[in-house]
Amino acid sequence: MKSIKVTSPIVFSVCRGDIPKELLREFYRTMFWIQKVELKINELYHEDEMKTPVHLCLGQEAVAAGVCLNLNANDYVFTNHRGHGHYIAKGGNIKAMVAEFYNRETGCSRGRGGSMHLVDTAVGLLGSSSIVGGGIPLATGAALASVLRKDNRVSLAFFGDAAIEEGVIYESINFAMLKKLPVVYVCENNLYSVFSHLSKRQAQDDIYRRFIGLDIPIYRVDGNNVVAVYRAAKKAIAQARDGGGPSFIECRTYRLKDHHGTGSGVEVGYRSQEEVDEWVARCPVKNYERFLLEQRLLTAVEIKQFTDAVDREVEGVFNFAHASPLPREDEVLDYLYQ
Amino acid sequence: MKSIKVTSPIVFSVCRGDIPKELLREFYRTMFWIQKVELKINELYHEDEMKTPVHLCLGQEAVAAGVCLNLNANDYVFTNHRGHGHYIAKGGNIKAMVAEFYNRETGCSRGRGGSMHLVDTAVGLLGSSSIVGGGIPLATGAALASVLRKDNRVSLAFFGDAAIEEGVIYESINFAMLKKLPVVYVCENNLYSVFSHLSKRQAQDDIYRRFIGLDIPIYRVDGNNVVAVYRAAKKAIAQARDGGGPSFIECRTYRLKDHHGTGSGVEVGYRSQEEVDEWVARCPVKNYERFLLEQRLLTAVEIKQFTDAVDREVEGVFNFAHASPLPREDEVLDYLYQ
Amino acid sequence: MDWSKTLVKEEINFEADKKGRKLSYAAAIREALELAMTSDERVFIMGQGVDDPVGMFGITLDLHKKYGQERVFDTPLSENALTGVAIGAAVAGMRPVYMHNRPDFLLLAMDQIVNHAAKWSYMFGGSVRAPLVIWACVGRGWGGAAQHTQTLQGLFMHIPGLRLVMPTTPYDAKGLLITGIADNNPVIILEHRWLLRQSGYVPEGLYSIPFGCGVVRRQGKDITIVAISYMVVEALGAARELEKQGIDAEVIDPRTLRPLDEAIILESVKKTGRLVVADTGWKTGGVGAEITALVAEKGFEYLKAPVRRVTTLDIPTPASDVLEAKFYTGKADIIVSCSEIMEKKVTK
Amino acid sequence: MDWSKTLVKEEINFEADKKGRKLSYAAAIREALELAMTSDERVFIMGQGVDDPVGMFGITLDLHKKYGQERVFDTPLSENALTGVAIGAAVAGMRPVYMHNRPDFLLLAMDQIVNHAAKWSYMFGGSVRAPLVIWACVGRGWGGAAQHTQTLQGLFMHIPGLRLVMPTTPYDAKGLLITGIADNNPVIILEHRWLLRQSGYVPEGLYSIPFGCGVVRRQGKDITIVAISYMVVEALGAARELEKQGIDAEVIDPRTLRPLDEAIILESVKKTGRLVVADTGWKTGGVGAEITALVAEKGFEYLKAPVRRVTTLDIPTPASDVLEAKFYTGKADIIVSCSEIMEKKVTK
Ligand SMILES: Cc1ncc(C[n+]2csc(CCOP(=O)(O)OP(=O)(O)O)c2C)c(N)n1
Ligand SMILES: Cc1ncc(C[n+]2csc(CCOP(=O)(O)OP(=O)(O)O)c2C)c(N)n1
Ligand SMILES: [Mg+2]
Ligand SMILES: [Mg+2]
Repeated sequence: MKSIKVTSPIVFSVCRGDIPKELLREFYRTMFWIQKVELKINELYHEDEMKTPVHLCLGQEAVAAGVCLNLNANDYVFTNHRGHGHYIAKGGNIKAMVAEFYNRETGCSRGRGGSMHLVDTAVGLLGSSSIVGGGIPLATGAALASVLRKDNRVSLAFFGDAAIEEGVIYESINFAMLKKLPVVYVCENNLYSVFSHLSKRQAQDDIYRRFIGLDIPIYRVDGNNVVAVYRAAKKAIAQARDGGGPSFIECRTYRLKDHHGTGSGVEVGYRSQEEVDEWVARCPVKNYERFLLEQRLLTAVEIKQFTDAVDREVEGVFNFAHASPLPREDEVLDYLYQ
Repeated sequence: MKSIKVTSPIVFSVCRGDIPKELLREFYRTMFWIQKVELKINELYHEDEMKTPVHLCLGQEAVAAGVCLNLNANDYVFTNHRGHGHYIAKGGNIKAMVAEFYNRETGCSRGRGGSMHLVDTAVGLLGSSSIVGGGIPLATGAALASVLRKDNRVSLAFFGDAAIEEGVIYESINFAMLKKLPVVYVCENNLYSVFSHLSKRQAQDDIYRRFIGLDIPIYRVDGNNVVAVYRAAKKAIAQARDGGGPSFIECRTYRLKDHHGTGSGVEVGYRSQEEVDEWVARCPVKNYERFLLEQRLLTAVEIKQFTDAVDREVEGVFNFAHASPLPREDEVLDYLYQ
Repeated sequence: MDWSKTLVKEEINFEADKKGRKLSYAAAIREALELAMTSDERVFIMGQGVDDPVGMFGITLDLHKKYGQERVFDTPLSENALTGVAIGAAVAGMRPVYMHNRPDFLLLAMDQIVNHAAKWSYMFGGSVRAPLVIWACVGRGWGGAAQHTQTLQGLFMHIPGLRLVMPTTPYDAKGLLITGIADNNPVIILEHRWLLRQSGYVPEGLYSIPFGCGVVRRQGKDITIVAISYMVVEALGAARELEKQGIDAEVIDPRTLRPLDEAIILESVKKTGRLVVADTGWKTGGVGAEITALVAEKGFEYLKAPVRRVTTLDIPTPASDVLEAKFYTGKADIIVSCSEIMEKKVTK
Repeated sequence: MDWSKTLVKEEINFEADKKGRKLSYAAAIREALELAMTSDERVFIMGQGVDDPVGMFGITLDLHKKYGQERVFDTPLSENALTGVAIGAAVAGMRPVYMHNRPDFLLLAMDQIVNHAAKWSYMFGGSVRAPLVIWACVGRGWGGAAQHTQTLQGLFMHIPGLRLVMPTTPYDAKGLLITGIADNNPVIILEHRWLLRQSGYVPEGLYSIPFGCGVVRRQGKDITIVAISYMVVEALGAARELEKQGIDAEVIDPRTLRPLDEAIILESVKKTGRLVVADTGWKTGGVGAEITALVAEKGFEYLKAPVRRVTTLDIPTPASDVLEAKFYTGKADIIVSCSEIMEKKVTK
């Protein structure tokens, strides 16, 4: 098996003007927002006020941002247990998300779903499944709906490397290819499923190759490089929208935190401090920030201003969530049927 | 999509002595037996004495023979609803099989299973599932048992083209590759699932390519050519037995009869008489017989003798089955638990 | 189309009135599909063989010619993913009908049915919904054996968030399917192959039968037989025989199991004091258990005798016809059970 | 090892005798696995994370170091295939134990469990068998929500061909797991995460507890509480409170649901005349339904009052702790149910 460490430096290759400056800055802002929210959860989780198992996406911010900034508000997204970043990048209501972590009635799922079940229909987030692979056929079905209605939407499924082990993804992609559905499959290969390294679960680690036999267009990118993710997703999404059918994108990345909660995994013992450090050095946000500064697409002052603003907003978001009412006991049976 | 008709003539390439003569004759005898039994069912089925839905394998005899004649008696086989040929080729007790069609107590499954659930533990046939794809992980598990026991057996799974649509096959092959299990996956691609042509179900018709991404050794052969099937299976089985792990074989073939029962499918209307005729011309038994005659590996006299002998035996088999006792009503609850 | 308009509250029992035309069971269902597809663009049909020359027992015959291959399409044998596809399309606003010729294959899709469809509305506080119909026809006979004849309502009845429908007459099959397509929730409809032989009076046009609304198929005062799906036929046969023995049985067909018309059952038992449940599925932990438990909880004071469940044996379906004959129960078993509990002394 | 030797018929209630050492629930199960692996080469363990540093709640901790990575191995997330792999290995003569940290994921494997494992012996007239153990631990609390806290015994109880085991004490967890591994049939063991907090007296060495053999956890004469899994803890708490109100409750722990110890339940109801079933799962069509139906069928003459089922609400598990508190029932609900039916006039 080939080494699965990605130790190469992140190279942001942007040719003059091929990605608008404003968009390049937007990548940063989106990733920054995701990072800030995750760090805030990380900071407050020990208070035991968020009574839900959080799966932080620190280290994977570039995938969410690079993909979702290609989407329209009415494009569909289905995500998984590690969905905070996708929710934010797709433009979901952050207050409602954090209120969901606090199990509040103001939560996006009215406190019924918790951290693993985020939804925001206003921006096409039609739900999140905590069954690994569960959202993949759902996104495929939403794409079928678009084809039947000819409404020109694109559907996205976000999932981890372990979803590749579930048969449902092969079934889904075969169907999507058969019907040329406008759906893009985005795999965030962060090398682990809970404490299990990819090599314990998959026969070979080039996930993208798994789908070659179906002739689906495939991209494999450095998932910590927002520009690379963006470029691949842009092509895939454009093709889907043009009736060209589905694509598959493998993003190599790493979660800097433990599977859930706020540890690093090192204390559990399934991975080493060195490995984590290597990936900390490849932080998608910090590296990209450096790049923007170098390219003078952003100034230190702007960063400071932006940081302060986001800090304030995030503070407000968590305050809102915390102050929100809990669900009412006598409404426990509601929403089972419609 | 490439054409999936296989109109080329069947070329049996045998170099002097590389397959023992006796084995070349054994191919014929095995295929002939399968064909005779199937034709007998075809002849008698209208009597409504075999109260079970039969799925004839006429036209696919070469796959069963070409594969199974590589196996030892204690190697494991799991098959599917279309398993008569595999059962015979693996050396299963034919009387017990036919008695099972007649739902008799002397049937291999004591009349509990019927035509779709054949078993003969004496020759490693550990069962047949009529859930499409269902036997694939079972064969994988039997191979795991062999590895744990180091007993040097090989496991085989026979299945149709529709099983490629079930996620369980991708899950199974990933696991088999991960653990380098001695299992060979044999797909009989007969182009149809009930009345549905492959092109209605799969994004592309080169089934063998579906597994390239897992680095499993893959063979694709003319499933109507017993020599070609034998050669591929021989390599795959030898590799499995030597600890080299699993292989996948796609055999292109065609069922000459309808999905179940004794029609041709033409009267139903999902396929044409021309198509059926083309494949009748490619009959694996007749063509191979011609080859053996040409090569003087068999004489017309021998064929006549053999035909008569098999006819007599087959007659005996069906008489035995017919005369056998039915299961006893008061034993209906038996065998649920052991 | 505004589906709510078809959701008539008052149901007219057309069978009794013999209004409408006499239609085969399959034709009745086909008509429901046709009407739904005509009136609502969001409806589409998927399933193995729905567009083949046989058309799923004739139920979907040639619908693809009328509505196009996009709206009536064959599926790969990928039951779990395709169920997810149907759910995803439903969540995105469509109304899929996913048809299977046997419920056994639904076991491959339990993750999407139970973990996803059934939970999608609740889990997201009602902001999304999954209005899809999963339709399957139970097999029986000719050595179909263990993997091709399962009924499985015992499993689906246990899952909150699902609707579970088991029609008995062509009239109900049509009306309940229309209701199912119009419903905003995941609906499982289990038909029975032997009922497909029936024909009956079916009105033209759209009509719907409310879920949770059973019918009294035969009035009686001595004993209540709650019969599910094909067992209604057997129960009515039994009731005719019982009448000769001087036992006047009431036969109730709940039609939907989730929601279950508790009132109609409890009222009947209040009158008769005796209950037999006749189901096409396994006994232990099945539909019969729930209906018995319902009465033991809420109708205990009415009960004059032990309850009896008439079900298949608790084994996989055997292939042999002589064993099949033991495995399946019917009229005779219902008669025995009824007679037994009629004789029971009321010891309290 | 000849497993039949461990299948002692007479079971000694070590807990009552306080023989053995005090062991945590997890340690008791781990010991069972260790003993089984030592005594029988055919036993192997598979499951997501069984060889990781946490070792499935500590239950499989370091077993791979002792028995090797071949016999204790991590699995891909391919629940359906891996269940089939376990079945195939079992049919070929091994004794696999497939462990899941949550039953919810078993829904992906229903095809292999129900269509294959449960039917393999019967379908082939007893010529093959599938002796495997599927072990899963039910989650509860901390917003685990709809897809990570399901109990699902209500589904498995319905399937002929399966054994269904739900232990309550460390002693039982060890003994029943040993019996399960020794059993020649597919066995599903559902543990409960909250029971993992328990510890208790557990004898050393191999011992086994026969399936289909419940225990009276508390003797009483007024009312029978049949409690499943973690609900035994709640029921015993309730019984202590009820005692203060002058109600003497008998608490029965069936320990295995398939086979179910019908006699112990019927005998108890014969004595008390009243029944409450307390289950960790959903109400409709669940375990409570079956146990209620059993008594309504076979113990009707003993019953003096309606039966009550204490279960979770019939909804997907909500995330919010305030809703969780409503969703789950326990001691207080058992007390209310018992009090209610104690007050019921015997109207017959
Ligand atoms: C079908 C299924 N099996 C097991 C689990 C338990 N589980 C929850 S998250 C997770 C890890 C999944 O890994 P991956 O898909 O790589 O996503 P990541 O957590 O790395 O983002 C597992 C095993 C599950 N939720 N669903
Ligand atoms: C999971 C599942 N879905 C559907 C069926 C119904 N069915 C029985 S056989 C069959 C055809 C399978 O086709 P293929 O695998 O190509 O085998 P063939 O019949 O061509 O030999 C189908 C669809 C089934 N048995 N199992
Ligand atoms: Mg991962
Ligand atoms: Mg085929």
